[in-house]
Amino acid sequence: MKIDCNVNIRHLTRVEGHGNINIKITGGKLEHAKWEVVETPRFFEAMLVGKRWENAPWISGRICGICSIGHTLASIRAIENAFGIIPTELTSKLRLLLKHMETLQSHILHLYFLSGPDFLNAGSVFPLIESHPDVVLRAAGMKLLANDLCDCVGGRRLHPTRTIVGGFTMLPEKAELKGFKDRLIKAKDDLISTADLFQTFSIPDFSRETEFVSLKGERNYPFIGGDLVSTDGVIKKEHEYKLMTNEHLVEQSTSKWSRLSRNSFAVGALARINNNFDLLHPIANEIALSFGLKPVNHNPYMNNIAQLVECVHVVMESADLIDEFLDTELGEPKQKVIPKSGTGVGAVEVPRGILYHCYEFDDTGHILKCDCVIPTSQNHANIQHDLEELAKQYAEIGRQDREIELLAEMLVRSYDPCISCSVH
Amino acid sequence: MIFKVFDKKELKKLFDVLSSDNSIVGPVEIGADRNDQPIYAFSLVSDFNNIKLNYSTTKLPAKKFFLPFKEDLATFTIKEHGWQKNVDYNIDRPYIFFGLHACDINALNKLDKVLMGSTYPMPYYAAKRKNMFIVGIDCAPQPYCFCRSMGSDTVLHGFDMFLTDIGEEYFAEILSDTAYNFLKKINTRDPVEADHFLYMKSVSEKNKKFTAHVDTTDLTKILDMEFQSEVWKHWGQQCLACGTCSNVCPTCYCYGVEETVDINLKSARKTKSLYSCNLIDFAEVAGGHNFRPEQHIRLKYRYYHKHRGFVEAYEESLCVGCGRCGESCLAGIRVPEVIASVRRQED
Amino acid sequence: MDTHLKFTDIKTEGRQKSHRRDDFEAFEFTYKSEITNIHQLTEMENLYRIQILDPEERKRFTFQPGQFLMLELPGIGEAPFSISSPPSRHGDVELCIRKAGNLTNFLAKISRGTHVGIRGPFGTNFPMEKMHSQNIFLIAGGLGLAPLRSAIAYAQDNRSRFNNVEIIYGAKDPSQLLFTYQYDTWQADDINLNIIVEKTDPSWKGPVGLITKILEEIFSKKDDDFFKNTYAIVCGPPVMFKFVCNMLGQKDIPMQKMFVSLERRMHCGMGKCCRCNVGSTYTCLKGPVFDYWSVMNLKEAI
Amino acid sequence: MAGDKAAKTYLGVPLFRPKVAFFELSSCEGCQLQIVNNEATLIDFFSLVEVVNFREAMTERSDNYDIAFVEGSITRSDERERLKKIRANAKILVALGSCACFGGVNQLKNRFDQAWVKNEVYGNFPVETEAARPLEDVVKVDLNIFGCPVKKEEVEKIVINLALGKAIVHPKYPVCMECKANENICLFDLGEPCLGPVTRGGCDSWCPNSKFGCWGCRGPAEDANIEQMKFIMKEYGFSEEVMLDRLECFGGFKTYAEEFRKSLPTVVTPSRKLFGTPPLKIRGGRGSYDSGEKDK
Ligand SMILES: Cc1cc2nc3c(=O)[nH]c(=O)nc-3n(C[C@H](O)[C@H](O)[C@H](O)COP(=O)(O)OP(=O)(O)OC[C@H]3O[C@@H](n4cnc5c(N)ncnc54)[C@H](O)[C@@H]3O)c2cc1C
Ligand code: SF4
Ligand code: SF4
Ligand code: SF4
Repeated sequence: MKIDCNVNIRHLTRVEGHGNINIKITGGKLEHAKWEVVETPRFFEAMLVGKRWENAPWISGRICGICSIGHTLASIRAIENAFGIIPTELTSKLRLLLKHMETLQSHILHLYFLSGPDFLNAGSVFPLIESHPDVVLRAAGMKLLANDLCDCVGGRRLHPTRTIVGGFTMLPEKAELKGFKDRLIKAKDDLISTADLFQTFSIPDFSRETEFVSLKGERNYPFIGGDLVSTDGVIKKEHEYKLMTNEHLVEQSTSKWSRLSRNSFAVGALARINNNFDLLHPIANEIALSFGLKPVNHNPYMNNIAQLVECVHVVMESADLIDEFLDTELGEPKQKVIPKSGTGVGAVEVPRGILYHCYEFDDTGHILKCDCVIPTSQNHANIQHDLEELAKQYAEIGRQDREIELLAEMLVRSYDPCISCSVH
Repeated sequence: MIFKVFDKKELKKLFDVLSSDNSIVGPVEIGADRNDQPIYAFSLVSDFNNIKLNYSTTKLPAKKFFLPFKEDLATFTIKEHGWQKNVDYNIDRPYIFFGLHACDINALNKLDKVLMGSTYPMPYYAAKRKNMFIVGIDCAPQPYCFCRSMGSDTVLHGFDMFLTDIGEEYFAEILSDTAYNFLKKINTRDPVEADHFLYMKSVSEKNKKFTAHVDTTDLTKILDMEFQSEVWKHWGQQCLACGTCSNVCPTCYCYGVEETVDINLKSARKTKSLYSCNLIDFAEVAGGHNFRPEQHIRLKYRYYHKHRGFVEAYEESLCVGCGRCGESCLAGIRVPEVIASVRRQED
Repeated sequence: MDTHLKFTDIKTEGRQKSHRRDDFEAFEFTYKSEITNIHQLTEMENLYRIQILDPEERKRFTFQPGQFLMLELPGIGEAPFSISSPPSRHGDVELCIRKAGNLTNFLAKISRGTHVGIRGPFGTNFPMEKMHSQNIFLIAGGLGLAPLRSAIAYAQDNRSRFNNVEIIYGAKDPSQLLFTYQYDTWQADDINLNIIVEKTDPSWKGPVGLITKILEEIFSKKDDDFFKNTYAIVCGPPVMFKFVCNMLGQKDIPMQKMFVSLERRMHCGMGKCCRCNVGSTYTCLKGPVFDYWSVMNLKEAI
Repeated sequence: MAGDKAAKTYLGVPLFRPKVAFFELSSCEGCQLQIVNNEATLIDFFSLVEVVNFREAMTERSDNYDIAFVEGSITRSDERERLKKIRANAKILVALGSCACFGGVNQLKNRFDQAWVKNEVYGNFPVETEAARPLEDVVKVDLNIFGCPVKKEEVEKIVINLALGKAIVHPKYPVCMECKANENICLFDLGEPCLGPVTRGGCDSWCPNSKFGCWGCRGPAEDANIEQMKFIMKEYGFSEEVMLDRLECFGGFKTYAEEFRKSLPTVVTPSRKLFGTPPLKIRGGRGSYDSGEKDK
């Protein structure tokens, strides 16, 4: 059957930021499929020019409300790299714990509130409050745990107040952290129930070969700093990030696009798992396999599952981190910062993929040049190509408008794009 | 008054006796300031070694234990038609205050006058006040202390036991039979003349160390005379209207009450929060009229209340001279300087 | 000996029956009451009739003209209001309330039968007994008529004990006049009623101008002896009573024989919160009714 | 949220259950997120209001609403138009968060010439942008909710008050008041700068509670004593630039910050080595970059 199809979505809902989807199929032939980013740019890279180093983490955290912790940490790492500061082990562990909780809260938000309703045939989480109260409560419970732990370690759940260059303004109370252990154990059970729920969903069967880029773990599953790696075998150092991202501008988007070995690549949970599968916590690993997720998986919808797997991983690792913290003799929470001239890069895996901050400083610690590369902008090109392929495949087998529209929406949501961030 | 003397080593024993069954509040070190001077606070303690009895002054007074910054006066259960008011004075146990200075005990005595004495005694305060046992301790005057000018360098009542360091031993004044009974648990002896001498020597040495003074002669009159004085404008211009002085003051008790409905609409509460007369809307009434629209008028009012109004009502000032407000005021507005300027004393 | 300190319990149940000023339990004790009627007086003001529910408590609740009570609606607010009804009617009071903020606006929306809490009565009163066998001027501006109404009722009930009773009442415009329906009954009890409005409208037949204008007229009709035996109560905005009291002063009425009612912010009504302090005098304890001499001695009172 | 629940009452008075919509202009969407971050009270919260438009959380949309919560500042002409439409539909327009109230961090780019800003980030690529502005520069705002991010407790209280018809009043006093009640050690004692003495309270001294000095995200307290604040900063040894950074960070102190920036000397630092720059003057603090070199 030859179909005509016209999908025109302005300001896609249940994603962070503003993006449009346009698909036109005439007589079973794809005319165009377009992913447009229409978010207004905010020019953080210009804002920071001329400011002292101290401003950077505080201001650039405002690039995104969902991954403000990731931005703050990337910014801090870039500055510390520029100034030659090596964080103490305690600082690194606490930062990782904080990072994990952001990952958990963001993934849960995405799985249950943003992409979840698609699988449950609902327009939003609100009707689910009545139809699936247990599901909503479970999600709320896990989100609350993640948020509370962020408050405890970072000062608050978004735009953290305790994370500074050189360490933390103050450390959490041991007794308080200890209280979170039980909640983490419970969250593990909740995640297993979540996995059971997702087993009942039908994940669209669609694949398109692409390249996946992420940090490369050495001994641990990577989140903060390290080498950069791709499934096509590229390996680069952190400070060579530009060679990994190759940002360029395209007409249909206010966000920049990226490419590496092919004309696009993907970052995010699926990319991380594709590159670091063996470093996952055994329980996370097991869950991945139960969904048939193993490297290299090219189904973008599987990013949802990858996020679920990561939730398990971060929850398990957080419990260990708390144990280690409890056994540590606490010293000074922060080191002294002495600014010097130079350039520093900080790469951090945020929920949606790899994030880079890079600053150039003069000798008094004033920012001369600032560059931030956001995961979603690295994904835009890949989303575009996926969308084209999806439309083409489904046009051929003669799916209807509404069906294609829904699959297209779900595709974009699978990437969990954070658009306002990508257009910072 | 009954006196006892005991060896300093016995103090830990006394602490242990007291703490075995009771909650103890005492001065502890909570950090160091930018000049590496320790910062002290009153806090719950269970280990004698954490108590710093030679502390200077805590940043905040012990006020939070008997006049909390925020406290529910009542909660309401809202029913379909009507409501039920539930009152709780928010006390659960007695507290032992271990190591209060004379000024802080005097502050309690002054609060007693307003909050317990006159008409309508306030049960929220009274209940906590009646459930405290106070072990006072002598202190070393700090550069900002002007308690001697305010007559608060010694304290005559309002505590259970007061300790003065006389070298190897403590000289204890005992005011309550509870204190007397507690002291039976440790080794004490009756003082002899030599102890009296040591006590008086320690007092006179302490007196020599005061450096800050406030001249209170005829102060009530002078404040009245100088009501329109330009010096208030000078201080008012510096004041940040931040309320810090009231919050760190051991005798400031002004408050505001707010009623709020909980988000489930099934309950509501009436909450009291300590306020400050230096805050811009302290004397604002419905419709927006403000009886003290300018900062210098509000600042003046604070001095007026403490050094004139309270004297008129109780024949003593509402300031104990602990110097906390001046030390915490970022604008550096200090009582001795303000009063001196009102008196036109230049130095 | 037991080393455990004995816990001194202060009963936390609000006192159920009695109500004494030196009793801990009096502090947060509210009389549970019902709004039995609401009467709209003007666009901005309503008259609320409030009855204490418990008959015993109702009997025991007595007050004097000039005193106020604290009216509480849970979660909405609590505020002071002068009692506007005759003191002979104990725990069944009337409050004339102007819409001014959270509590008062919400009150305007509730219906008969709603339960409210009242505490009090608080504050000083107009010393009506001292005024016996004298002339009295009852001078009100705007909402000031609310507390005065209680004094008027007292004068009605004890008419034989006063000589000349003169009400002088000024309002912004005729539509803002309060208690219009009662003017006849006042006059019937041989109380002179003089009303003046600042802005007139077609319905208005009386004098137009500030309250001082009508005062001058009245003063000119009285001989000097009259003022020797006269008390005055002045309620209204501070500017008004400043002018009025000065005029009365010129007629040699001693300051101790003029009474004014001050309004301040109040959060407790019991001399604790400090919000109502004038200088450092608690308006809620030493006031709201002060003689004019005391007011003159209070810094920043007017 | 769909479904007309029976109208709620409080003490017999029927409550207003407003239809609310959430919109965002240029922002991080963190303030909206704060509202969803209400896990514990979310269900109660959403029973007080009827959400008809919340792009970040739901697919359904409607233009029939009483209250519009608008997050973000205006940086493009289409945003201006959108905002005007929202204004026309809404009975109450609420500026949610510091971006909407003051321009937020976005207005930091207003320090520069907008052409330079575009070039710095996008080179020759055409993008549209204008100086970041708060909502009230374009439409009438009925209510401001300050903060970057907004405090969820405060938003909740505001919504309860809207439903009850109670007035919404912000604290007029500065952050110090709450900071002291939270028993914090003053950051100045610890040798850290803080804008708490001049910043509007209501955040429960969020940042100082974490030993992190206030940056003034809620704008000035009523009658804030900025002159004295400058003096204090100096006395405690902080450069004017430290004060300026905080004053201009969120846009709440715009007028003071602009004055202050003008009063500071212009300092020339060595031009950049790695990247070329157009002619650019940054007044105040550090850094006026002369363009000259383009050795990229
Ligand atoms: C002794 C006395 C007698 C009064 N008698 C009357 C009367 O008979 N009729 C009448 O309509 N009004 C009277 N008022 C004024 C009345 O108390 C205020 O209009 C009322 O407090 C407004 O409350 P609200 O919650 O509606 O206003 P809001 O402005 O929302 O009040 C907020 C809070 O501020 C306090 N507050 C604000 N304004 C005042 C004020 N002027 N006085 C005291 N507290 C204030 C209240 O405690 C309240 O909790 C009297 C005030 C006093 C002091
Ligand atoms: S006197 Fe000092 S502490 Fe008190 S309000 Fe003014 S600035 Fe704040
Ligand atoms: S830390 Fe900041 S907010 Fe707190 S008291 Fe000090 S100056 Fe004020
Ligand atoms: S302390 Fe200051 S910067 Fe922090 S939330 Fe409060 S107002 Fe904003």
